[in-house]
Amino acid sequence: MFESSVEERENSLSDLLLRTSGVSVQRCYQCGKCSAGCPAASEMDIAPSVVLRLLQTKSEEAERRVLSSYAVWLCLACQTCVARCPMEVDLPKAMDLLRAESLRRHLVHPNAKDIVAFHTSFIHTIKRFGRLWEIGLIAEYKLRTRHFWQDVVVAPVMLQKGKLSLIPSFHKSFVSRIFSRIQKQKEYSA
Amino acid sequence: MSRIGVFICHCGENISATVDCEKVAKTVAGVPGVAHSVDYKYMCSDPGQNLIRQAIKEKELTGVVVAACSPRMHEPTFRRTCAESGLNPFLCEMANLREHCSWVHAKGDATTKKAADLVSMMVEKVKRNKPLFPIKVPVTKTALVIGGGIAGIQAALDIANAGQKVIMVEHDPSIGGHMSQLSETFPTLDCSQCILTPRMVEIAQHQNITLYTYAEVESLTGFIGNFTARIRKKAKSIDEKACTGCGECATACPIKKIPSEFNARLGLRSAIYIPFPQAVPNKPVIDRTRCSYFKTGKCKFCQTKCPANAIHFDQQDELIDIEVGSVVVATGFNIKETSFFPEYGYGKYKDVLTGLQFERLLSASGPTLGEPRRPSDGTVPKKIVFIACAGSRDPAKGIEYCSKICCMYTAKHAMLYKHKVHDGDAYVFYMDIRAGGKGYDEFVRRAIEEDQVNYIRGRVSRVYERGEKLIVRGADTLLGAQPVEIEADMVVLATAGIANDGAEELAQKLHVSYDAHHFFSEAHPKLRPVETNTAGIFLAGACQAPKDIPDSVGQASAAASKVLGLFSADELTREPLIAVVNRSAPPVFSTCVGCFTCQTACPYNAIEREEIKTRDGMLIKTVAKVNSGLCQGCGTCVAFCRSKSIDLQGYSNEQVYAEVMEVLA
Amino acid sequence: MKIGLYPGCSFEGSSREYAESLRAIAPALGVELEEVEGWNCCGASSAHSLDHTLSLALPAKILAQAEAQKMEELAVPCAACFNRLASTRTELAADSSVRATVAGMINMPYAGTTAVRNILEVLNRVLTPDAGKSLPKSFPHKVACYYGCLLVRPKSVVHHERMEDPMEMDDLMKRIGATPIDWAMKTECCGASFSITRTDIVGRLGGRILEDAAARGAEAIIVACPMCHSNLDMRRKEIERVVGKKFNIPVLYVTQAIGIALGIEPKALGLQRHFVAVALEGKNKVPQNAPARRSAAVS
Amino acid sequence: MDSQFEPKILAFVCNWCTYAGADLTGTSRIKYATNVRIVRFPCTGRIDYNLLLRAFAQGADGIIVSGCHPNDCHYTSGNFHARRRWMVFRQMMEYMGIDMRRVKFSWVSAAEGAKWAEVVNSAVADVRELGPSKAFQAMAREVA
Repeated sequence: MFESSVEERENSLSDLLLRTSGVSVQRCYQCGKCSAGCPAASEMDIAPSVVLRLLQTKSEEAERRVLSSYAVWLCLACQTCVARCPMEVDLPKAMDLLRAESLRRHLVHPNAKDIVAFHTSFIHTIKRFGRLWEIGLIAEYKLRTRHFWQDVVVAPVMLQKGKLSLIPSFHKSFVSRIFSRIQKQKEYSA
Repeated sequence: MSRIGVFICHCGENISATVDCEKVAKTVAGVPGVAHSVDYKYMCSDPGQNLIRQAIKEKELTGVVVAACSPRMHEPTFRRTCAESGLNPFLCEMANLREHCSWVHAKGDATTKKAADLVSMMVEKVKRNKPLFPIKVPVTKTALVIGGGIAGIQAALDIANAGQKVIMVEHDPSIGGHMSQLSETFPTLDCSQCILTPRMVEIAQHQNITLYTYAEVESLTGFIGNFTARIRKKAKSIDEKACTGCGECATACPIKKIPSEFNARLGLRSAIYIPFPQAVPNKPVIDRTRCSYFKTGKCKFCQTKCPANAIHFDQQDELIDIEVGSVVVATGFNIKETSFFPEYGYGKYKDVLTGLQFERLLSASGPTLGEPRRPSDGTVPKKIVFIACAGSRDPAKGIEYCSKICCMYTAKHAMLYKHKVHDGDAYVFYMDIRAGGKGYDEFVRRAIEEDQVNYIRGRVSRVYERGEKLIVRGADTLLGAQPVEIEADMVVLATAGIANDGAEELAQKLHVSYDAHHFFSEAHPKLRPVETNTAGIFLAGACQAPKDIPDSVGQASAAASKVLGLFSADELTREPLIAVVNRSAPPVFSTCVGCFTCQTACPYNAIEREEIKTRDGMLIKTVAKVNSGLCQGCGTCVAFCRSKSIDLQGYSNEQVYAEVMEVLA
Repeated sequence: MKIGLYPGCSFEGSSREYAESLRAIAPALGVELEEVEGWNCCGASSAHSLDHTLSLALPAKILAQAEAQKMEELAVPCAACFNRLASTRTELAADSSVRATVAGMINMPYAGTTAVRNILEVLNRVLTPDAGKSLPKSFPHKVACYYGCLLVRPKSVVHHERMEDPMEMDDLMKRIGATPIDWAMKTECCGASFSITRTDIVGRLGGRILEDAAARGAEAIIVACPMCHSNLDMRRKEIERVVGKKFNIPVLYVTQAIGIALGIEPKALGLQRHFVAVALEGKNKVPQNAPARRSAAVS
Repeated sequence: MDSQFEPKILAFVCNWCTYAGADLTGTSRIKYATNVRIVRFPCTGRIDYNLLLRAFAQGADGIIVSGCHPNDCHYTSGNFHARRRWMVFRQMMEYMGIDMRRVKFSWVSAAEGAKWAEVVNSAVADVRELGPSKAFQAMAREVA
């Protein structure tokens, strides 16, 4: 169990959130309505409202707990929490930033590796083809995760029902350029 | 040629430590018009005051300047001193040498120079002071109480029992307000009606109280001690004198499916109805919006059945003008409907109720005779969920404030439910338990410990129907906010307390201020909690903010004591520091050109139109006139006046210009 | 009515029948669809899960292209894409500096002049109540309209005034003679973005939805989102495994339901592509021929 | 060493907030510049801005106008009227060649003794920067 420290830190995650995405975790008064409505809460290691509480403490240890949690990756971005939040704290927006931070600081929760793998594969396919190509995505995902037998049932049926195209609709497009520009800017600002 | 006396006070060392008082006295002695200038250790002491008294007589002073502490400290003292020796008190001014000079500056010439300036400024002012005389306004010793809930009832009885006249105006057909709807009251669980109804009857029978029910305040004019209120008595379509209250008419009425306001829409009433058995007065009214005669021109069943033929369809609204000296506003509050909560079922689930509806279910006089039953199928709920803060403390829904009463009545509801349904389960979802009050927290503990109500700390996210059940999805924030799902038979929302509809309009009629949520504002949140910013108008009960019964009654008695204080004298005396419009000899009469810009500026509607006419009634000109009763002396009108025709006594243009010119000379 | 169209990736793959049915009913409804040229993926949940800038740049590119084609409105059939595009539009409108950066990223001018519309908005406009009257009331089925998350949330982007109980799809269904049921799962999440990674969660969430719909006697679930569809249709086996129950309730795209009502033959609507067989038929089922379509046409 | 310029500053304050606030500055013995002379009004709403003109013409170097905070006005709306009229009047004063940095508009409540001292000191400092107010006086003299 960690002790929440009261000492105020510069550039705590809550400051970062406020600066970059305008989300104020201090507004949260811990009513728990977000956790109550969250469809994934039962799977999470830290409930959404507790994530906010941890950030409120501004303690390094608490933030580490958040960034290395499974919860941030289990957020479905279904927006139910913010839709009903009495204080209108935009949790999904916060979650986006927390995931990015978790990646950046290499704190991704072990169980979340698949999810990260999926997202990365997804983005790669887009980078390569400009559009999503399911087979390409699945293939890369399987390589990354070694879940070779998953979906062996569904895929063939999809094929047969014409829901999977074997050749990507190829748009060697600008998209890869967008990626490189973003990359440049990142290095620049870093 | 004015003869001003100047008296410089050392205030022990307080002034003389940094200001050379002798020097100041000498300097000022040189100012033209100063007939006498001395300094003394303690001007406010008896010997000090005697110096002033003597000088006024011996030197025949026409004005006095006391240079000492802040006028906010001793102005009354020295003005009294002057009055005692025959000098009009308003010919005495103070120069603030202590707070504004000696205490805030170091010893030195600059400080002494400033002191001298401050004194001579006042000398120049006093030269131009005019003798003024306190204004006396008569007081009409009748109080108007708006609202017949517990707060209004308490205030009215206190005033009436002290021997003063009261006129009570209630907008519903009966007095009693929300308290008459309640089952039992926390923290003692005594029956609400049992303690209330005797007082309702007392109101009706009290010789000092005139009661107008089914009536509204149309307008209020005038000022403290001298208001005129216009009351609209809505047509009840009943001759109250003739009516015996037998109730035959209600039984005869064919329109019976109207949701009853008294039963919070859980019961039904007819178009002609007595709101509830203990109503005061116990006479029916016809709801013209529902009555089939008024809608179709046919029916009149009630009239044919009435043994006293007391029913008059042609009755008209009646307008009554009454003179009152003071007003107590006790119009109460209302509650948000469940439709305010889409996530809790849009008010479309029959078994999702408001706290007030649940009160009716618990009340022996209620639609289920005190047995909690589901509106949907009449079964007794075995599992019931109470949701606190339903709407309160919810900025997203536009209500930031805490409604104050919900924590307690929710505990009471859960407790009473357990008393009536022993094998039932009661759950309370709460954020905080705010049980500040005598015996309040003990009460909540009792609910938890003795009656085993399950308190869960967390807000509910959603309520939805599954078959017969209501699924309540919440979280337990004390267990790491783990999700909680309860299959309930009934859900009760502690909906927010809100201002009554029409509160805003009423506030504007009465010229009292109100907050963003349309609750009426007190003059000062701590030190003037029952006054409004309009003299003579006081607040009682939940029209100011959600309140429980003890608080409402307390504030009502406080308001009553304010009224009685006002009525304790036949006349009000007010400082004459008010605005006046100049008058001059014909043919000018006044430099006022009648543009009435001042009227728009005045916060107190104190500026009236006066028509100057010839003897044979020919209109010469219309000019502004200040109502000395209403004017509070802010002087805004003076700054607005384009022709400099309106001026403020005690702070006249002449006076302030003289002060400024003097210091810059 | 001429309107821009952003198909979105799934239109070419997993939700082909959505594309087919939309294109099939469009002429009958007098709608002309102009596709965004060389469109790219909106980034879906992956982009905003990993990289905020990317999650803005990809939709911005699409919107910029639509602007270049002078589209006033852009119809977006996929609820997920709709939400990404709408969010981006809102965020870029709010902050000029972000707007500038993103314009640099996509290397294209962006003004934000093209409005983003979801399929329900578009259909409700062409199937106005009176236009609705002229429609054959020939889809006499009890249906559960499922909106999911992204058509109604968040407030700041979608500004839906009945967020907890939307009605626009229900209204559409009434107009083609269906009876939409009042049910509790209209806007509950189906777990879309975990379709591949956490199929078990999809199973649980999808199960809740199917159970409620079935329990209230719905003959079909109507959706307007490929994610919702693939979860409730393609993932049916997983759902049934998790819940331990069989459901034979089919899941139709709103466009397919309308197609059936218009008497368009099933193949043209891609009904055969579903995992869960669709047995529903239109009343007075018109054989597929031009006059029938024209009679149903509204302009 | 030449003696520094001592500006003449007038303070037009309302009786209920700022005058009482200045009293508090005294009772809490907070020191501030001697240059200010306070003129007491019932309310800032009473202040006729022609008085400012006359004061400048007569040789005032700076003027402070201070009353209750918004919504705290003893007369409910006096300070709003003052503010609103000021907005119009300041343009006219600027037009007449008065440097607006010589006029300080502030809200000081009866509880803000320290704030009053700050207001005065900063006003004195600012006006000292600007030096004596000559131009307008000259002009005024011509007109007269």
